[in-house]
Amino acid sequence: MSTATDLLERFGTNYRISEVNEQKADLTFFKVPKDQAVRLLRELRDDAGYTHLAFLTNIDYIERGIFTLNYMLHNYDTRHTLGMHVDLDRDNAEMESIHNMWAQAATYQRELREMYGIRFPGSPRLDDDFCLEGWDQIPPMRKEFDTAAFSLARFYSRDGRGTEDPREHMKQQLYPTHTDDAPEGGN
Amino acid sequence: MKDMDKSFKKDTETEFPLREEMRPHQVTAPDGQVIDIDPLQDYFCQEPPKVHAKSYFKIVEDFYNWARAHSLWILGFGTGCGAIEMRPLMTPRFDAYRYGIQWRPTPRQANLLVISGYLSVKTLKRAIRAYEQMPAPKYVVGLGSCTINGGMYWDSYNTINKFDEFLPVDLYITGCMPRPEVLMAGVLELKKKIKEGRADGANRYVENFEWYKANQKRVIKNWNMPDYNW
Amino acid sequence: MTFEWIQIPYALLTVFIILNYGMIMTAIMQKIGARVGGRYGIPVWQNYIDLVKNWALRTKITHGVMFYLGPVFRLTGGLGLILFVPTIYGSVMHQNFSYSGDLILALYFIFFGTLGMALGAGESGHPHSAIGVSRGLAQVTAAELPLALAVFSISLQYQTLNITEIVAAQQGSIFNWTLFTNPLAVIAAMFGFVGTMMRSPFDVVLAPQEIPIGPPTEYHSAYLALMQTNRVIFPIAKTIIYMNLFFGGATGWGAFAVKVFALYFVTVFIGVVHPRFRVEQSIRFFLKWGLPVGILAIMAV
Amino acid sequence: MFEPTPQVDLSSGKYLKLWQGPQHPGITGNMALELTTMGDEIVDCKTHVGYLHRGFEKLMERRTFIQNFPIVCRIAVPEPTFNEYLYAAVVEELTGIESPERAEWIRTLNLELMRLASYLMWLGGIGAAFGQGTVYQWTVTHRDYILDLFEEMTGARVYHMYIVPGGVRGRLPEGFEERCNDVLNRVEKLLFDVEKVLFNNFVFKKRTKGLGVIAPEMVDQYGITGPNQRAAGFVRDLRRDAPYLVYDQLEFDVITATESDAYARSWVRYQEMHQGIRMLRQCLERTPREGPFQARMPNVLHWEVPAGETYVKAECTRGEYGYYMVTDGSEYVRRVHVRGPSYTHAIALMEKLAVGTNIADTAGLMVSLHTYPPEIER
Repeated sequence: MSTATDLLERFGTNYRISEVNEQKADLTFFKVPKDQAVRLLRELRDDAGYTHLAFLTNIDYIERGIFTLNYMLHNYDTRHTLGMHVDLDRDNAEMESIHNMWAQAATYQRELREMYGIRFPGSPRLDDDFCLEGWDQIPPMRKEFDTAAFSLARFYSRDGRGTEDPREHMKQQLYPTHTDDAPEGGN
Repeated sequence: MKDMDKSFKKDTETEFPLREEMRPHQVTAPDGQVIDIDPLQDYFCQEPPKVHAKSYFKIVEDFYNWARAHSLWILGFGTGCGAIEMRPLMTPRFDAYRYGIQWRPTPRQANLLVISGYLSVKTLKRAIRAYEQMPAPKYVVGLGSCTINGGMYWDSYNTINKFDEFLPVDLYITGCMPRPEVLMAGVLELKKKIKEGRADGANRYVENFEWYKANQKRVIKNWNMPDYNW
Repeated sequence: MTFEWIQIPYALLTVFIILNYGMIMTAIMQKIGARVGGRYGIPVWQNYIDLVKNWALRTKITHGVMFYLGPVFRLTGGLGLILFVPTIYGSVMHQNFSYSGDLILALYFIFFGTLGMALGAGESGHPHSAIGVSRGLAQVTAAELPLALAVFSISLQYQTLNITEIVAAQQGSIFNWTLFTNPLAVIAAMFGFVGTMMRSPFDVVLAPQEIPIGPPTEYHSAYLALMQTNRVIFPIAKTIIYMNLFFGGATGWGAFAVKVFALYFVTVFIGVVHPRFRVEQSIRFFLKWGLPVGILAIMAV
Repeated sequence: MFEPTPQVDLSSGKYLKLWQGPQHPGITGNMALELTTMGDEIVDCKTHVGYLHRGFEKLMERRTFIQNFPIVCRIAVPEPTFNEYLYAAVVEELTGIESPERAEWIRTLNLELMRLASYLMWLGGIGAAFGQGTVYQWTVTHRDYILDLFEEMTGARVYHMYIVPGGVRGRLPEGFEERCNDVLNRVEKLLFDVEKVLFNNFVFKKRTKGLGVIAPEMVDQYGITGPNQRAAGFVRDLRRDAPYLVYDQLEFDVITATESDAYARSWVRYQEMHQGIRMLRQCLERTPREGPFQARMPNVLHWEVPAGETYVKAECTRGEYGYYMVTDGSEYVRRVHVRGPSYTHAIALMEKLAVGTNIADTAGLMVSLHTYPPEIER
C-alpha cells in the first residue's frame, strides 16, 4: 500500500524505523527505539493525520526479557492504521508518558502500571488502583504470574471440579479402544 | 506461584494507605467552627452484631415469615453479568412484581441480596458492606455457576470461587447465565424456605462471625473499614 | 361547632376507613401504572404485606432522637390533615374536628410533614438524604405557591376560611363547583397538587436514578412502615382538601371514593408519560406557569 | 488533552464528597463515580472501575484457541456477539481461514440483531435515567422478543457462542424469516411509540438539550468513537469506512447530528435503530439459503496458529470495538487486547463532561454516553 510506504519513507530518514510488517492493506506495524517514540507519535499525530489513538497496550516477551508497547494509531482520512512498537527493558520498564497528547492515554498508562508494573513518570493518578484493590502480588499480567495457582491458593476452590485435558478426553471419546482402561463397549 | 523479586510488588509490608478522606482530619464549618473527624470511628457504629431471636409465639413467627416471603425487596446491586437477566425478570415478560418482589435502591430497605454472577474482590468488599447494612431477616441468593465454584473464571486471579465462604448463602441458582425462568423458580424456592423458617442466614452469619471475617480478610487485603458496618 | 367526646371515635373510624381505602387505592394505581408498561402489576393487598413485613424486621438502627421523630412528624402531618378536614359533607360521623378556620390549619399541615421529615432525614447523616431534603423543601415550597394563591382566591370568593362552608356553597348542581365558578383558581391549585404528589415529572426528591430515593435513604423496618402508612394516608388527605375546595366535596363514601380516585388518577396519568424535572427546572416551571395563573385567579375574584 | 483536576480543599466544608455507585440505580452496571459537589453542582468527578475485572486477557493466555472461544463472549455482557465475531475474525485472519459467504450473511444478521437488542436496552436505560420508567418496560420486553429469536437461532438467550472461527455453528432454523420479520415490525412500531413518548416530550427535551456537549475538537483528543462521535458531526462509521462482513452490500445511512449533546446522541442512536431494522430486512431477504456455513477447519484440539499479529475492529453500538492479537506459533495466544469504546467514554470523557453539571444529571449523562463497564476492565 502506498500510504504506508510513503509514510515510512518520509519518516525513515529521521527515525530508526525497523521491522515493518504490512499485515493488511490498512494496517502496518513497525518498531522504533524508545527514545524516539514519543517524538514520532507527536509528529504522526500533528503532521501525518494519525489523530486517533485506538489503544495502548503491552506484550510480554518473557523469553527475550523485553516488554513491547504497542501504540495503535488511526488516520481517519486515509483510513489507515499504524501499530507502533516500542521495546522496553523488562526488569526496569519505564516509558515517557503521553497523557498530554491524548486524554485517554492516562487511563491506559494506569492500567499498564497496574497490570505490568511499567512506570510512566508524570502520568496523573498513576499509582491509584485501577482494577485491582489491595493487590499484593507481582502485577498479574506479567507472564511469570500464574493465575491458576494463585486462584487455588487464595480463593477456596470447591471440590468436584474436574479438569480434563481436552485432547485426552476427545481421544477417549473417539477412540475408546486405544486407551488402556476403556470401559467395556463404551463409545 | 513463583517467587519473584520484590521490585514490582506493591508495598504490602506497610499498610495500604487509607484514602485521604478516611484519615482523621479537621473540618472547618462555614461559620468558622473547627470539627475533628475520625471517619473510621465517627461514621460507623462499633457495636458487634447480635443474634435476633424469633418471635415467642410460633403462630406469630409463621405469620411474619409468610409476610416476609411475600414481600421480598431486592437490593438493586448488579454485581456481575447476571444482572442483565434481572431486567427481564422485572419487566412484563416475567413480571416478578406479581410475587411481591421489587427493587430497592438502598440496602437499608432491602431484604434480598442477589449476587448476580462472578464477584471480583473489589466488589466482594462492597457486597459485604451492603449485606451488613441490610436489616435483619436478610437473604442471599447466589446467581450463576461463578458464585458456586468460580464457573468460567475458576482460575482468575480476581474473582472468588466459593461465595458461601464469605456470606451466608440461602440459595444458589445454577447456570451461565441463568434464564429468567430459573430466577423465578429460584425465588419461589426461596419463598418456600422462608415460609418454613429455614432461611436464617443473618443469624448464621452472626454465630459464625469470626469464621466469616477471617475468610473475608484473607481475600480482601486493604481492609479499611470496621469489622461490622451498620 | 361544639366539641363532643363522640367525635373522637368517629374521627378514628374515618382515619381507619381512609387508611384501608388508601392501601387498596395506591395498589390499584400502581397496577394501572404497571399496565401502561405492559405488566400485570402487584397484587392489591401487597401494601398490607409490605407493612407487616416492615414491622416484622428484626434490626432497628437509630441515628438519634430526630431520626425517630422524622416519620412520626410525617405521619402527624397526614393524620392532622385528615382530622381537621371534613371528609364527608353533611355526615356527623365523618365531620372530624372541622372548625371555622380549618383551611389555614390544613395548609399548615400539608407542609408540616415535609419539615418533620427534613429534620429526621438530616439526622440520619446520609448525604443522599440531605440532598433529597434540600431538593424536597425547595420544590414543595415552589409548588405550594400557586396552591396558596388559589386558596386565597377561593376564600375571597366564598368569604370564609371554613371548609365545610365552602363545600356547602358548592352543593346543588355540578355547575356550583369551584371548578366552574372559579376555573383559574382550580388550574393554579392543580399545579400545586401535581407538584406535591411526588410523581413524575416532579418526583426528583425520591428519584432512584438521580439520587437513591432521597430523604428515606436510611429508614428501614418500623420507621419505614410508619412512612409507608403516611404515604397512603397523606395523598388521600391532600386529595380530600382539593375535592372539598374545588370539586364539590363528597356527600357519601361512594362519591368520596370516585372523586378521590379520579383526582389521584390525574397525577398517575401525568406520571406515566413524563420523565422527571430537575429541581430547579420544576421550580422555574411553577414560578413561570403556576404563579401567574394564581395571581390571575385572585384578580379575577 | 489531559487537564489537571482542580484542587479541592475538602476540609473547607464547602464541598461534599458523594459516591455514585457501585450500588446505585443511576449507574450503568457495576462501577462508581466519585463526585465532589458544591451545592448541586459537580466540581470534580473520578471514575472508579474494576468491580467487574475478571482478568480476561490473562485467562485467554492460558487457554487454547478453541477454549477461548466460549469465554470471549462474556467480556461485554449486553453485546456478546461482537466479541465472538471479532475473536473469530482475528483468528481467521491469522490462520488464513476464509468463512463461506453464507456464514458471513448469517453473522451480519446476528450482529445487527444484537445491535438492535443492545440499543433497545439502552433506550430503556435513557428513559429510566430521566425517570421515564414506562419506556424502560416497553423496550426491555421487546428486547426479550429478540432474545427469543437468538434462542431459536443459537440455543441461548444471552451468551450465544454461535460465531465460531471459520463460520457459524448452525444454519438458520425453518421459518426464521417470518418470525424475525414479525419481531422487526413490532420493534418498529414500538420505536414510533417511543418517539412520541420520549423524544417529543418537553421534559425530556428540557433535561437533555445542552447536557454534556462534546466539542468537535475533543473527539480525537479523547478517542471518542461511535454514535458519540457521529452526534458531534463526524461522518465516520466503520461499517462504511472499512466494510467488514457484507456491509458493503447493504444499504444504510450513516446518521449524524451536530448539537452533540445528550439529546443529539440519543437521537442518533434512535435513528440507527431504524437503520438497523432496514439492514436486518435486507439480510433476511438476501441471506443465501444454500451452501456451507462453516469452513474446513484444522483439528482444533491441537490447533497451532502461525505467529503474527493483527488488529480487527468493528462498529459496535458504542463505537470502535477491536481485538488485537499477537501469536507466537504455539497453541496458546501470546497476547490479546480488547479495545472497548467505553474505556475512554466512561473514564476520561465522563470525568471531563461531568464537571459543571447537576448531580441529578449524572445518571442521564452516563447513559447518554452509552458505557458498559465490563468491557472497560475485562
